[in-house]
Formats: sequence, structure tokens, C-alpha cells
Amino acid sequence: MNSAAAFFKAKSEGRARAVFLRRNGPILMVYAFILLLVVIGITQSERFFTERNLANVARQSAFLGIVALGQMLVILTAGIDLSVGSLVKVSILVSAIVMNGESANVLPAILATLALGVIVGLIHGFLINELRIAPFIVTLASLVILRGIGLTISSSPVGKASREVMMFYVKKVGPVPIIALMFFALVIVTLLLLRYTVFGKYLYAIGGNTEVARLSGLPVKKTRYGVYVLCSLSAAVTGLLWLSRMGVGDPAIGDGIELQTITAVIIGGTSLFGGRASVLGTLGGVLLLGITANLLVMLGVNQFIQGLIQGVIIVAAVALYKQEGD
Amino acid sequence: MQTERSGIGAPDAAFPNMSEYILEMLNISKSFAGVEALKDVTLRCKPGLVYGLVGENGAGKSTLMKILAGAYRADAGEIVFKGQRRDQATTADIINSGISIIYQELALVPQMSVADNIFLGREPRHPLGILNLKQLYTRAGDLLARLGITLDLRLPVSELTIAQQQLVEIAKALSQNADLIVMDEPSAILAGDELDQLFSIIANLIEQGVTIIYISHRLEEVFRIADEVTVLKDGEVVAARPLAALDRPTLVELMVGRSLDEIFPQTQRERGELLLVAENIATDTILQDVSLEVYAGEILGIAGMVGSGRTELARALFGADALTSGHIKRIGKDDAAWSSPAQAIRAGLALVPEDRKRHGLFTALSVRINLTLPILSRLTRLGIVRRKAEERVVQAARERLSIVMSAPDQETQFLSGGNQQKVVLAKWLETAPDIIILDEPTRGVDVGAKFEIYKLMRQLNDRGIAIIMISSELPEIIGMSDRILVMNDGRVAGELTREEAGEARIIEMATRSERAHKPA
Amino acid sequence: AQDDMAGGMSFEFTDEQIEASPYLQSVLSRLDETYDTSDFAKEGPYRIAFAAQGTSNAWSALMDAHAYWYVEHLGEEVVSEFMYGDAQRSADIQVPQVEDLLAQEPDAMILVPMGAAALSAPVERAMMQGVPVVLCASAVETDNFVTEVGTNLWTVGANLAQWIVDQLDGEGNVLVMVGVPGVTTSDVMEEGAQAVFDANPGINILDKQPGFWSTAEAKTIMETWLTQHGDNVDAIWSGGAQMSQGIISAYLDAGLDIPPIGGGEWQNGFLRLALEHDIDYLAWQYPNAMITLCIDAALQILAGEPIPRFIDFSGVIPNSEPFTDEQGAEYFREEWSDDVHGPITMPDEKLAELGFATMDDG
Amino acid sequence: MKLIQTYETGAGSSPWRLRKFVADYGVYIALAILLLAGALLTPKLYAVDTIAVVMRQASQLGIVAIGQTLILLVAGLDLSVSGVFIMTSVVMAEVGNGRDEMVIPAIATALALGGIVGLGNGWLVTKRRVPPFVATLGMLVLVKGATQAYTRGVPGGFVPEILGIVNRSWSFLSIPLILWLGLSAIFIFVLRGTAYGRRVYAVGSNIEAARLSGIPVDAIRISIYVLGSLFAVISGIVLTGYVLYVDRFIGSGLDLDSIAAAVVGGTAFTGGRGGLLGTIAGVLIIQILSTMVVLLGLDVEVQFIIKGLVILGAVTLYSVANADS
Ligand SMILES: Nc1ncnc2c1ncn2[C@@H]1O[C@H](COP(=O)(O)OP(=O)(O)OP(=O)(O)O)[C@@H](O)[C@H]1O
Ligand SMILES: Nc1ncnc2c1ncn2[C@@H]1O[C@H](COP(=O)(O)OP(=O)(O)OP(=O)(O)O)[C@@H](O)[C@H]1O
Ligand SMILES: [Mg+2]
Ligand SMILES: [Mg+2]
Repeated sequence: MNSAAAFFKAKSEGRARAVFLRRNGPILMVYAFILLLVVIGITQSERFFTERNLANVARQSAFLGIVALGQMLVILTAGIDLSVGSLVKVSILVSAIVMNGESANVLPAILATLALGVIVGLIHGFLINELRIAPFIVTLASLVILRGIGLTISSSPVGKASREVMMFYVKKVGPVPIIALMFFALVIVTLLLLRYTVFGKYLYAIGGNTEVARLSGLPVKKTRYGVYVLCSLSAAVTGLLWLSRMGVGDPAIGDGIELQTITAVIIGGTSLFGGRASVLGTLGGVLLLGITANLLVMLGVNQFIQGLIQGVIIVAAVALYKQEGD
Repeated sequence: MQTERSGIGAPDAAFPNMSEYILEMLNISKSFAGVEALKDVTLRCKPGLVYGLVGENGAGKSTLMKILAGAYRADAGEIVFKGQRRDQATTADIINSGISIIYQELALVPQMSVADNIFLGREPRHPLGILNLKQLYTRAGDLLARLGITLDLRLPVSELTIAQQQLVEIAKALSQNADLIVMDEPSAILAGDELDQLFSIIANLIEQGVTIIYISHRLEEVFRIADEVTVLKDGEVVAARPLAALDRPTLVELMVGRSLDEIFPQTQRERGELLLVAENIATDTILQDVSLEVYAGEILGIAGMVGSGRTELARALFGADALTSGHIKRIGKDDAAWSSPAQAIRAGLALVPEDRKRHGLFTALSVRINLTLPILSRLTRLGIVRRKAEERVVQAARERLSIVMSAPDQETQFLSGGNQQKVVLAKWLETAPDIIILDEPTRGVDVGAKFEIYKLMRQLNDRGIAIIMISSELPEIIGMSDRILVMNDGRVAGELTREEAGEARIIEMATRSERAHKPA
Repeated sequence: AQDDMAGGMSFEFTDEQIEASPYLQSVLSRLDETYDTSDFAKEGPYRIAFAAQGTSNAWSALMDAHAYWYVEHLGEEVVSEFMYGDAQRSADIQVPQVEDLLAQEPDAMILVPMGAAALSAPVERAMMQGVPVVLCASAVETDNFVTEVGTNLWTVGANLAQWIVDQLDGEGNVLVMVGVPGVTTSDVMEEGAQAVFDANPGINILDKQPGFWSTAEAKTIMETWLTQHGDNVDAIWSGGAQMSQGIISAYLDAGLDIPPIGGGEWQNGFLRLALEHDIDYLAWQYPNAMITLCIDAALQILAGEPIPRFIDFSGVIPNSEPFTDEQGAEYFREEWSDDVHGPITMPDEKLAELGFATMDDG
Repeated sequence: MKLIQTYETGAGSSPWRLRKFVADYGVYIALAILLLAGALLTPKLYAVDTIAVVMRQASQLGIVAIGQTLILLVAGLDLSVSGVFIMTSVVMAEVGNGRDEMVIPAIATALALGGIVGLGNGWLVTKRRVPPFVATLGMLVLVKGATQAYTRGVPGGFVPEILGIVNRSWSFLSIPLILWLGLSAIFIFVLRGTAYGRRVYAVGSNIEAARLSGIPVDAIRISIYVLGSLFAVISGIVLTGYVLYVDRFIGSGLDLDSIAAAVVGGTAFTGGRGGLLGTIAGVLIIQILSTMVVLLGLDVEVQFIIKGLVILGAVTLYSVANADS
């Protein structure tokens, strides 16, 4: 072993740990923030720390959280998906129309909605891969187009959820709503996907340096198709959950979800430049936004300053720690 | 690892319907944006030999290799590898068919770990695309151990120095068990032990029948390892000969088109007054307790092993990294001190950085903008750029350093590596500095340009300018420096005068271990 | 045929019109129904939740102001806690907010729904949980709530259209600017208007576009319309006062005569502009003060008294009838800011306190 | 040397030259196609008063888009502009309070507050290294929240009548148009011909190299964010004069439209590439499109779909032109 090698060995053990801490410090900070809010909630409101409210917050988190996971995967590849909100809207309409209140139509409705997600994801993948348009532009255009399609399908409430689908929303396993469980299961799956699969590694590689990924012979295009399909699927699934939540297909839902998911993902320490992502961070970001909204209601905060408080919390959450540069 | 390889001993069995060549690139042509980068280039390689590929900056070497890799498509010509047409293959096909390439510009994913990078695209896996992490780490560990490189496999490569990254890159190429390995200037940032290590790796590969295409501007390396040399000039092959049929002056003449006086230029100078003093400076990198003095009209060489902190020293002197202790003072100019590059520039310093893509160049911007950026205040009146003055500067720079470009408005990303380096150099010379720090100034620069740069350095000295030169090329350090500081583990291990300096002496100082007392 | 007094104007529906409109069917049938609230009866003081549209525009900000004022006016012994959710005009935000409010187990809930379908299931869940729901200003898809306070918006839209037809003696070119497509309030008004226009073959609809209840959007569209139709426009149907302002403003810039506008409200800015430029209009009303009726309804439910399933505010809230430019001057208030929507039932000082009016010249 | 001559005498291969032409002028080609379509489908588009209206409306978007382009050039993004519009509008009413002589103090106040928002954006992005997307999104929520908290729902006072001057047209000229084109011209020159402009491109192209070249990178970026917010204020004033009333949803959508205009005009997301000439064309495309939709009497949903398709189409033109180089 030459001397330089010996030198690096001596130094490297401590470094790996330091690097880990530097990368994950922000995420710990987010959880500390959440803890602070929870403490405020417990001390300032009798009803915050009740089984019912916690179940509520957990279930609500799933709505933002599932899309946020999809968004995170896309951002990991240095992409972005601005169309998720509009896709949720169209998914709600499609599933409601196909289901039309009939139990027999539940499966076709689910399949149709998921197929919609797959198709939209494939179109995104095509435009980004084959026509080489920036993801921001592709999905911005898609946001506008899908909104138009949503309005074309129906500008007023349509369709209906079947009884079971509506019951799915309130179903619980013990004290935990099944929707919350579903979300946490997806969190774990995503965690495993990123850590233990080739697909996950390729997402990092493409986001870290697409050119290198290409030169290393990775299936860059296929992986990109895959990740945009996954993200669109997450929006489609969320559309189905919304149907279960509302019972009827309402085009009023969906605007602005994209911004919320991106905020949650970034608060969670994922880099918009790609190549770095944190599932637990994203979970933290989702919970932080959810708990903030819940607390504003629970504490009966003066209506005029609610917006201000939300703004301060978001800005503080992203500004509190210095994010690493590219 | 290499034992898994098959068929190397018996090439005829592996590719039956074939000539003696493992690779044939025939009549390749390629043009970019109207510039003909390659014209009718033919390159043939037999198994088990080392092919040197040389030529001036911009001659088309990297382009030829990128075509081989499937990263670019040739406009015309065909590629036959192991008896099969490969000119329409994708990068993945090429890698799978047994070619691996070490690119001139590092091809690693910065955020991913060393092990992940080495096996990128060929991860050991269980069914369903699930990673076999155990194998990933053991195989990566074995590979590095065999190459004599010790690195933390889990460290993101962005945390490594570029020399270390280069080693990872080599490991990555070797892990592919290729029959043909292309190395595009692998040695540009390696020195001493690392370089020897590289050569022993190459020797080892040759023994196993692997073919190597080796691109380098360091001709002594080419003479040391190549069996055959192909010379490219302006996108055309001007010679393809066995090494034995060549000597150095002939090779240089083939490349440059004229004979070249390859001696370090000397001048008769007196050391001038004291310009800069650094006392006990340290930064939060590995740099510790470094003191130095710089005098007008001298060249202060900084030698050291990869990772010894030379680049850190340069950045600290230039105000790019904050000092955690000590201080730097400019003597004479009101004894100015500084804490940012902007202030350092005002105090008369310039830094030509080592990693030109990341720190030196605006690749999306034109040569013109790159050249005039630090001296804009001189070229503007009331903040408005004077076009004529600017044009003069650009033309002067272009001529002085013979920068090859299609027009001043060409984006620098389309220049060849060496010409990019010249642009960075020219940019700093325009600031008319008193002290200029050159971090690996001739890395990736062709012989012709290299000696231009040496001459230029001397001219600068004659004008009283002090030069701090960091280099991994010992002949260059010894040939050019008036004094040499040898760095070791972030400290100054010693200072040598020109007379005292010798390769062995420097290497000894740079590698002497003082770390016995350090915790492992 | 059935007859309805809505917004102080009667309108005769044909059977086909009722047939074609689920909204009409629902409103008309609920007008005659009462809800037996004995299950909800309990002792006061009460904890009431208010899921509001929010402070995002003047109309709803004034609704909130009325609500807080009224609750204070009733006193702690009547309403001990008033829980508030600001939906920021978005159904996405309101649905979880309703869940959060319900988690606090209020005695009753007042909801200004931001999406007719989006809020259906949450409303049903509240009812299932035993929390009576009063809908305020807009309806939801389900029928499972206690009562709704509002007015028959179909009739409003139809009346505005009928007024135009009358102004034009049944012949002429009309432009239609609707609110936000997909929002019930807007869609139902449009439906009523279309029914009337369809019944008058002399009326030619030149174009229909949404103005998103925004002055700027409305003006942008009107400007383009003017370049295209110029002085070929005989009347304009408008789904809201803010849009009417944009329409007027576009005409003023173009220097053209302003045709009759069917659609305006008691909104001070609109009245100012209309007075200054002597515009012919029919204004309808949608008083934010109706929130006081909603609170009353909630209290009535909690007292266990039977309650009608549809409560029309007109006639109950003073000065909430439609009016034309002839009465405009009586409604306009110099001391109010442009944003104020009448009628205001809380004291003037309250309005001034909130910064909606100057007291010195009032 | 031979290589150089080939290029300079223009003897490059013709498909390449076509591509380069498309890459450089793609947005103008798209604009020309749109204008042609307009001539065929909606000849009304070419009436003087239509042109006046289109240009006046385009100016509202155009002025914001100048700021957005500058910010994109330093690899940033500004989503906070619609917050700045609302803030500006409220300030015009609160400070201006219906009195024409107060319009100057009102404008000064709005510019000062806008400057602060820009500083906030710049601070988050440079000193706290928050990605611009989230930094400006956070500022958006904050500015809207603060405006709301201050006005408690409704601003007191009226917008001074004199602001209505922005609605006057002289033939096809109007104050917003003059502002838009004038500011564009100034900043085209600033970007091309001044040291500041060069530094903006340098910072956007390679921030680390810029720092090492002695460019005060943080100061440049902060100044650009401040400029971006100031342009939003100017646009907000024009919008407020346009409606002469505090509309809480004023200019909503202009944030995304301004980004779309810049990008359709050839400015890259990654910074350091593009400029204002393209943005002007991008703005015109977006504006003419929405005018044509109304002229054709199409439904809004169709408008959404067409807008999306045009954005895609224009950008495809670039990507195809830039392919494989
Ligand atoms: N992507 C590209 N677009 C346009 N021109 C290019 C591109 N890549 C290379 N070129 C041009 O092709 C020519 C050959 O470049 P290449 O990088 O192959 O040179 P090289 O021999 O590797 O030089 P060096 O020794 O400096 O690395 C140069 O003139 C360069 O400007
Ligand atoms: N164990 C280690 N693993 C990886 N990097 C290390 C380790 N220890 C130190 N370093 C890095 O080594 C670098 C010091 O090397 P520096 O780049 O200054 O060397 P140099 O002498 O300029 O060599 P060269 O220019 O040839 O890379 C520092 O950036 C430091 O972070
Ligand atoms: Mg090269
Ligand atoms: Mg170095």
C-alpha cells in the first residue's frame, strides 16, 4: 500500500460519518420542528393529542404524501412534475364516471384510473426522452392541458363512488386509518426501492449526472419512463383516494397540489438539482405541512394571520439550515 | 476478476471469421457545427498491444474515442470490433461487447459512492432487480485492493480529490473485464506512485491480452508503454508507426508540423523584492500551518502527492477558502490582506485553477466573454463595454496563445480540452497580475502549447511577475522552478532550491510518513 | 308550472326546466320540507364550527366579520366557542379542514362549501357523527344535511336574463360572461340564464366566456370582445359585480356606449362606477350577512326546533332584494370602501373598525 | 487553421445551418406561424384597435417576463410575483387612497416593499442556499399572508384614478407598451453591452468559476432578484391601473406564464443562456394565443389545451434544432 493510500485510510472513516451527518442534519432539524409543533399542540389544545385527531392528521398526510413520494423520485432524477395536481383532478373525474356508484365497477374504475396514470407518465417520458424537452416545460404544459381535459370531461360534479369505496376512507386497522397505513407502506417500499434496487440506483445516477449514466450504458430512457410513470401513478392513486374521501367526482379538487408536494420534498432535504433524495425527509416535510394546517384550526389562530404563519413556517423550514450547494 | 475473462489467449477461437485485428475503425469522418473534427481516420488495433494516440489539442483524439464508445455517431466510416460491425451500437452495447473507456472529462456521478460508481450499470443483482449489496462491496473492495487503492467505498465521489476520482475511474474501467480499454489522458492528474501504479496495471492487462489505446500529451509515457503510435493532426492521421521506428523529435514534429526545441527556457534573472508573505495559514480542509514567501520575478514550484493539499494552498492564497488561522499579506501594495477572490485580484493575484470545467470556464459562454470577464472594468466606460477594446484583447490573446477556435463567439464547451485551458490562462494574463498561481497549468496541454506556456512564464518573470506553479509533473517542476516547496499531508515538508532538487529527493519528502503517531 | 319568489322576483318555471335541472328540483322540494331536529337538541352554551371561504376576498371577509360580530353579540352563554377554518377559497384545503374541525367535536357546523361534490362526503360524515350541518350560500351534492341558507340561484340567473330580454324587446345580440366554470353558484346561474335565452329565439348569443369573477380577467375578455363585436353588442349578462366592473372599464377605455348589463350586485365599487357613467343594470344580491341566518339556524337546530330545509334570505335580511340603476343612488355609500358588499347588518362602527369604511364623513 | 476557415467562409453542411437557424430564431418562426394562422382564422387580429389591445395586455405579462428572464439567466426562478402583484395593488389603494397626488408616494412605497421581497428571495437563495423554486414559493405564501394580515381581509382606500392612464391608447401605442418595450430595450443593452450583463451570464453559467474570477456572485444574484421583484411591482402597478380596483386574484397565472414566455423564447432553466429578445416573442405568442381563443369563440378548456400544446411545440423546435450537437 502506498503512502497516499494509507493517508486516505486514516482519514476516511471519520469522514464518511461527517458526510452522513452533513447530509442528514437538515432532516433531523425538520423532525425537531415537528416535535416543537406537537409540543405546542399538546400544551395549547386538549383536542390535538387525541386518537381521533392524530388519525385524522395521519390520514390527511397520505393525500399529500403519496404524490410527494412520486414527486421525490422524479426530482431525484433532476426532473420535476408540475402536472400532478391536474392529474389528480382528471383521475377523480375518470374514476367517478367509470365507477358510477356501482360496486361491480370498482375494479374497472381502478384499472382505468391507473391506466390513465400510466399513459400520462409515458407521454411525459416520451416528450422528455425523445423530444428532449425540459421536464419543467413538459409538465407545465401538461398541467395546463390536463386542466383543460378535466374541464372538458366535466366542469361540474359527476359520477359517484360505490359504497365500499366510500367506506374505505373511514376504515381502520386498530386505531390507524387504513389509508394512513397504505401511505406508510408506500414510504417503506420507496425506501427499499431506493436503497436496494437497481432501478433506485439508476435514479440517483441519472440525477447525479445524466451524461455519465448514458456513457455507463444505463437504460436512461427506460428509467426515465419508469419514474414519470410512477409519479403519475401516485397522482392517479391519490385521485382514487379523493374519490373515496368525497363520494362524488369534483373538478374543484387538485389545483396547487404540485407546489405543495414540491415544498414538502424540498423541506425534506431532497435536492432540486437531482442526485440526492431522502424518503424520511419527504415524510417529515409532509408531516410538517399537515401538522401546521391542523394546528392552525385546532388552536383557533386568528384568521387574518393564518397565511402569515404558514408563510413564516415554510420560509423558516427551508431557511433554517443552509442547504448544500449543487 | 480477470480470471473470469474468456477467450483472450486464443483470439481466433473467440472471433473466428476475423483478421488479426481486434478493432478496426475505418475511414471515420465526423463534423460538428460545420467543423470537420475527423477526416477519413483509420485505426487498427491488435490484441494485447498498447496503442499510443497523440496529437495536438483539438486534433480529434477524444472525438474518435467517443465515436468508438457510441457516444457520438460518425458521419461516415465503419467500426468493426471482434469481427462485428459496431458503428450503430449504443453505449450499453459497446460496454457489453467488451470495450471500456476512461474519459478525459471524468465520468462519475458525484453524489454516488465509490462502490456504486465502479459498478454503475453492472451492479451485482438478485432477481427482480434487487441489488446484491454484499457482493457490490466485496467486489469493489477486492478490486481497489488489487489496484492498491484504499478508499472508503461508501464515500460519495464528490468528496474525493480529482486524482482520487481518476483512480476510481480506472477501477471502474477495469471492473468491466474489457478486451479493449481506452484511456483518454488518464495520467494527466496522476504523479509518482499513482503513475507507477497505473503503468503496472497496464502491464498486467497486456499480459492478459487486453488491448489498450492510450492517449496522452506526456510523450515520455507514450515512449514508456506504447507498442505503436498513431498521430492525429487537424482530424487526420499523419502517421501510424511502431514505436521502435520513432524518436521523440520525430514524433513531436509529426504532431506539431515543425521541429520544436524541447528545453525548459532559461533566463538570467535576479530575484526581486518580497511580494507576498503567508504566515502559519490553515483552512478547514487539510491545510495546516503553512508559511511561505513569494518574490518578484521568480517561479515558486509546489510539489507533492495527490491529496497533499496543494490545491487547497492555492485556494487559500487566493482567498477562495476562508482562513481558520494565520494571515496572508501583500507587501508593497499598502500591505493589503484579503478574504475573497475579488479582493485578491485587486491585490494583484490570479489563479488558474486545476479543475477547469468546474472552476475555470464558463462552458456555455463564448470565448470572448470568458476572456474579458475579470478585466471588464478596464474595458468599460460607465459600465458599458467598449467593443473595439474588447476585440483587441481577444485577438491579442488568440494570437499570443494560439487558441484554436472558429470565432470569438464560439462557446467554449466546443473547444478541445487544451484550448479550453489556454482560454483560462489567457483570461488571467489579461488581469496583469503581480503574482499568478498556476495549478497544473499544462495538464491536458499538447507539447507545442506546453512549451509556449513555459516561454510565456519566463516572459512574465522577466516583467517581474511572480509565479506559483503547482504541478504533478516532476520534470516540469524541476525544470522551471527557482525554489520548490514540497507539500506533505497539508503541511510544508520542506523547501528545495533548484540546485538541490531531484526527482528522488522530492518524492522522498512528499511521501515521508510522519503519521506514525496518528490514530488509524 | 311552479312559481318561486327568489331574490324578490317571481319566476315561472316550465316543467321541462324543472325536469332538466337537478338543482331546481332539490331547491323547490326543500322549500316545503322541514327537518326534525329533536335528535340534535342539547343544552347551551354551544360550540359551533364555521368552515368559511376565508379572508381571501372582501365578500367572504365581510361574512367572517358578520359571523364574529354576531357571535359576540349573542354572548358567551349562547355560543361558548366558535371554531374557524379558512379554506382560502380552495376545496383542497377545505376538505381536510372540515375533518380537523370535526375532530374538535363541535355541537354544530356551518359550512360555506368550496366544491359541491368535494364536500359531500365530509358533510355526510359530520351528520353520521351527529353534528348537524348548516350549508351557507351554496349547496353540496348530497341531501344529507339539515338546512341550507341562500337563494334560488337558477332563478337569479334567469331573472337577469329575463331583464335583458325585456330591455331588448326580445331582439338583440347578447354577450354572456359567466363566473368560474365548475363552481355550482356559477353553473346554476348560467343554467337559468340559458333557459331564458333559449326560450327567446330573437336573442342571439354572440359568445360566452368565463371571467373567473375577476375584474382583470373580465376586462381582458371584454376588450377582445369589443375589438370583435364593437358596437354590435346590445346587452351583456354578467355573473358578478367584479366582472361587471371589468366590463364597464373596458367600454370606458374603448370610448363606446355601454349597453344594459344584466348582472351587478350591491357592491360599492360597482355602484360608484355605474352611477358615474349612468349605466343601465339589474343588480341581484348575495348578502354576506346571511351568515347570521346560518348561525340562527344552527341555534334553532340545537334547540331541537323543526327547521325548513331551505331558507331564502331575501325578505329576511332587510334590503336584500334586487334593484336597478334607478335605485342605485340609494344603495351607494360614499363612506364605504369599494370592496363593501351590502347589505350590512352589523353596526357601522364595526365596519370602520375593520377598515372597510371611514367614520369621519359618515 | 483550415478548420477555422471552413467555418468562417460559411461552408458548413446545410442541414446544420438550418438547425442553427431554427435554434436561434425558433421562437420567431413559431410567432410567424401563429400570426399567419391568425391572418387566416381571425383577420380581426390585425385591426389597429385589436393590436392596441393585444399589445397593452401583452405588456402586463411582458414586464414581469423581463424580470423572470433575468432571474432565469442566473439559474433562478421567481414564483413570488403574484404575491408582489397583490401587495402592490393593496399599497396603491392604501397609500394612494383615491388621491392622484399620492400616486408617487404610493409607487415609491410599492417599489420599496417589492425591493424588500426581492432581497428576501435573494437572501434565501444566496445566503441560505435554498433552491429558488422553494425560496420564492415560500416568499409567495409569506407575502400574501403578510398582506392579508395587514389589511385584515380588505384594504381601506381607493386606487387613484390617475393610474387609469395606463388604459389610454394612441393608435397602437400605450404607456404599458412603451414601458415594456423601453425596459426590454434597456435590459437587452444591459445584458449585452455592459459589465453587469456579462457578469449575470457568467454567474448563471458557472457560479464557482465566477466567484474565482472575482465577481461578487451573491451581490449579482441578490440584485437580480431585487430587479425581478421591481419588475413585478411595475407590472402590478399597470395591472392595478388596468382594473382601478384591488382585485385579490390580480395577475394570478402571470407567474407561470412569465416562465413559459421566457422558456418558449429560448432562455434555459439551467442559467447563462438566452435573453430578452426571445422573451418578447414568447410573450407575444402567449398573449396572441389567448386573444385568438376569444376571437374564435372557443371554450376555456380548449384554450388550456391549445396553450399547453403551443408551449410544447415551440420548445420542441429548439430541442430538435439542438439535438446531437
Ligand atoms: N460536441 C462538440 N461540438 C462541436 N465541436 C466539437 C465537439 N466536440 C469536439 N469538437 C471539436 O472537435 C475538434 C476535436 O476535439 P477533441 O476533443 O476530439 O480533441 P482532442 O484531440 O481530444 O484534444 P485535447 O488534447 O485538447 O483533448 C475540436 O476542434 C473541437 O472544438
Ligand atoms: N481520506 C480522504 N478521502 C478523500 N479525500 C480526502 C481524504 N483526506 C483528505 N482528502 C481531501 O484531499 C484533498 C487535498 O488534496 P488537494 O486536492 O489539495 O491535493 P493536491 O495536492 O492539490 O493534489 P491534486 O491537485 O493532485 O489533486 C482535500 O480536498 C481533502 O478534502
Ligand atoms: Mg481530448
Ligand atoms: Mg490539486
